[in-house]
Amino acid sequence: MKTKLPIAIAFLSGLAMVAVFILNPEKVGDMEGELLQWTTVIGGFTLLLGVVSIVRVNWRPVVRRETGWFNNAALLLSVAVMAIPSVLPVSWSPLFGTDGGSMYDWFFINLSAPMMATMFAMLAFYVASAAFRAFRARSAEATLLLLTATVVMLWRVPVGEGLFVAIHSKLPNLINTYVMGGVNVAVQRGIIIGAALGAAATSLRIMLGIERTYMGKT
Amino acid sequence: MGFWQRVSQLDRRWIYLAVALAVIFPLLVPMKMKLGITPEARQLYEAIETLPDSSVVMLTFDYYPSTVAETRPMSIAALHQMFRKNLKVITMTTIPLGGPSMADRTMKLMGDLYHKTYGVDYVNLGYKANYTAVLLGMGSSIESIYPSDQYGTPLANLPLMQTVKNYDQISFIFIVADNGIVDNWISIVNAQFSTPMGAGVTAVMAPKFYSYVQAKQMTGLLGGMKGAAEYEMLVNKPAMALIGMDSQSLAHLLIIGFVIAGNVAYFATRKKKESKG
Amino acid sequence: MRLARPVGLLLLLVLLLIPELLAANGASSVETGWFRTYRINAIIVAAVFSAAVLYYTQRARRGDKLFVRKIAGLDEVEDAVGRATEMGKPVLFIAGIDEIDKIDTLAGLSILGRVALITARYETPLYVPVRYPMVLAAAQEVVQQSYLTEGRADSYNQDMVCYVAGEQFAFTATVNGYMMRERPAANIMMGAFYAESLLLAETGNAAGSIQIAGTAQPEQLPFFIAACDYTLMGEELFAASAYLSHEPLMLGGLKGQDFMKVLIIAAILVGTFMVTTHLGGDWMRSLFEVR
Amino acid sequence: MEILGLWLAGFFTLSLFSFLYKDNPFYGLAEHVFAGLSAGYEVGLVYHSVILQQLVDPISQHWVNAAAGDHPGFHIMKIGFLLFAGALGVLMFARFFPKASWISRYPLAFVMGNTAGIYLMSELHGRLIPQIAGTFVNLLNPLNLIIFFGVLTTLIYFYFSKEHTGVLGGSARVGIWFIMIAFGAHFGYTVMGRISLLIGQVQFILIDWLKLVKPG
Repeated sequence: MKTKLPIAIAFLSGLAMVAVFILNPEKVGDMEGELLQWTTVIGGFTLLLGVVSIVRVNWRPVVRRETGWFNNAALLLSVAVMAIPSVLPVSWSPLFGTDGGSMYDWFFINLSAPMMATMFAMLAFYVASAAFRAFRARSAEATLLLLTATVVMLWRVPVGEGLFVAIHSKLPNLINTYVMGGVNVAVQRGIIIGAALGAAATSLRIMLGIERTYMGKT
Repeated sequence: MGFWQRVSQLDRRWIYLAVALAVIFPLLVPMKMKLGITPEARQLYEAIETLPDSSVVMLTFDYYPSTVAETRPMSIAALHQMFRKNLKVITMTTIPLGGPSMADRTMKLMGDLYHKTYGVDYVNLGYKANYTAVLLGMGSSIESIYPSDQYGTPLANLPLMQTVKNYDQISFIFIVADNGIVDNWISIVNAQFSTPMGAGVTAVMAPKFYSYVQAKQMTGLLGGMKGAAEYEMLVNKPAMALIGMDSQSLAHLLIIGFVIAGNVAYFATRKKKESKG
Repeated sequence: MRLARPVGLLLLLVLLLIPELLAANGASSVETGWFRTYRINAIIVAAVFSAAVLYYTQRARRGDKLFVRKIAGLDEVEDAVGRATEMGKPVLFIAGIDEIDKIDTLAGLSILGRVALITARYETPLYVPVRYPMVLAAAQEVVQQSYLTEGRADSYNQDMVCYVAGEQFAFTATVNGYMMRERPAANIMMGAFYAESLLLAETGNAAGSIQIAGTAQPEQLPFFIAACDYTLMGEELFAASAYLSHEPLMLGGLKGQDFMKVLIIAAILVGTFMVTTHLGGDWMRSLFEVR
Repeated sequence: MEILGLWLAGFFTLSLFSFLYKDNPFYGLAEHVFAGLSAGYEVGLVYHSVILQQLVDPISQHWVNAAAGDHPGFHIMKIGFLLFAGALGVLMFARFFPKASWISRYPLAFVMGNTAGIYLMSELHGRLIPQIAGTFVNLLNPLNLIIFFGVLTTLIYFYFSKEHTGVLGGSARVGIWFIMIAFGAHFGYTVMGRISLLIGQVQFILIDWLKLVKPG
């Protein structure tokens, strides 16, 4: 019951998706959409687990007044101001729900969105420090990495492009064609082919119950 | 500790500071570096420039708030051109959160600037879920997908929408996007309804889409902030992207400088170690 | 040759299916039968692949020794946890930032199972922040089972695995804060990563942690390579769980993959030859058309 | 309200940036607020797009249709499916009770099996086969030559069954060279976009928020 049945369920639900792939939707209907909807619905219910987890982890420091409890309180408050109005019906107040003009929308536009953009923007700093540290000509491989990165970085700004054009008028074009469209495409393709095989093998292991760390057998 | 050793182990915060300065400085003191215009950008500009007066064009806001630095200047530059040429603009978004308010703010700003009337000169359709159905459905009837606009006004009450039923009445689609939706515009709308289109995309996405331009599925392409800056130059309205390009160049050169310094330091310190045996 | 029989059988199967394939190529796009015959090429590939995996798994079960080369990075996982134990610092594990319906996440979770076995054995603190509730449930199950297996059920605490935030960068902000405050001895990042890869890896590097990352997202690999001590690329991520388990049975999949790779290389050689010489190149391409 | 929003946005932007110097209380606060808002955001999103749109609305729609006598059998069956999916979802709540938490393995196994089934076919069909076909190229063109050798040597690099020595080792080494060139190119290419995003945030601080610089 505890181990065998889940493995059987995994196998059958996997097999169902394989069957859906092969069977003609004209005959069997949209089984794929149906099964995917089930997954979505299960995921929807599971959100409660997430909310309970985040509340429990942050509630304890607040009650016990641990160092930094203020932050945990701010987190709980943030969950509340975003979540509670969003599930109340719009008919009660235009501040409820998730449409334009709701509290949900306001907090998203004024707080979440700029914070997302800021985290994203911090990548500029990290790209610089990672390049400084990692791009050293320690070996043939590292040298190739550093040379191509530098050339491509130069090519992407007007000054560098001008420089390349001065060397040879077709140079920027050659970089785009042979490096981006040649080597880059080839390697991506090689990695994708390998990864597709690996993903399929992992799928097979899960369906066959060889890989079942998640149901009580390692 | 020698100089090169110190450079080699430079605290990353100095690098952060240098990057910050490289970005901020040109904003305060513009350097106005020269910028070439790529054929792809010019193609896009010409495609819209040669449209007859009062043609209807569509402009999409398919981007999230986190990439506005690259994408919003494209929307603004495009609107300068469209409104100045007296084209009618229909806009929409496939992004649920952030997309509608981005479209709303930008359209109001530009509409007011050119004294355009909502409903007559431009319409904002807003967002509808399930983009495949949206892109496909507008081919037969826009009204079936968007019974009302972003503000809840039925399309029947908007004068502009009386003449526009589906893609047949739209002369050009200008996509501004930061995600793979461009593929769908091409594979669904261009392939099935052969509406001409061009796109402005983020720098990371750009190389992938050059092939569409080569295959003539797309008329023109803008890539990243550089593409946006080129378009600002084409419409002769220098703004955010063009200002940003100085910072862009300086930051790139700075990073390259750091990589070179790091390598010089690496070899200098390595030689010292070797000679010490 | 042990290979002869199954390979022969498979070839026969493929030969039998070729007429079907040719017929499907000419067929109109509207299918009337029960099967999508136009997908016959994918079905053949899947059948050959599954047969190869099953064959090698069977051989492993019979006790044949299957050789797999060393995968740099995976041998370091145990050392990294050992270092964490010595330093009395936690191990941070991130199973990617995608939902459970992404196969990379499942690969990450099975690696988590192996890592949790080691942390349970050494009683090293483990912290697993997750971005989706469904991954939370699965990761808790995985970690708990590993602790049970090692007989350390009492050291397991449900909050080792916790839900952090649903948004990509909110998740990153929280994990980055954790990295700088707790300074984990080892960061193990295995699964699907996107733009946050470098934010996580650079912060971990600044915090002085040993970092082992693995992802099948080719666009993020350059950043992990630049900022981590060891990086598993693409396929290696999927091989990791099998490799770490030291269980011969698990290696069947890996061997099956390699068998396919040989076939793929052969197909590419033949296809390229046919295209270059204009000897039926279009026909060859049409065999690989997908719908 | 708009001014308040602008100042909050500005404050949290600077707080997050301050992490670059070192971890500090401002970052701690921003980090927690960000996480909380994002969890709350998820609640609103899931409630509307999953619970209402995928479960409650379809059930009531099918109910109306069934009541109207339009193929009632079909609609009742659909309702049954949806209720079953909902029941599977409810089983996840068994995790709240340690003794019964193993029950949640059923829905988990369903989802994982489903994922595995989808990927087994879609990876081979959607990614593997087209990528192989894409490599059938005419070698008389230098670009194709690069693609051909790049793909082959990268594949050889990932071959696990033999030690990388001899011809295999040589090819694998060429493979890793190809990989490094591609990664370097991709890294260099991405820098531009990342810097643009930073420029965008700096413009937000200097132009939109503090109004220190006039645009144009």
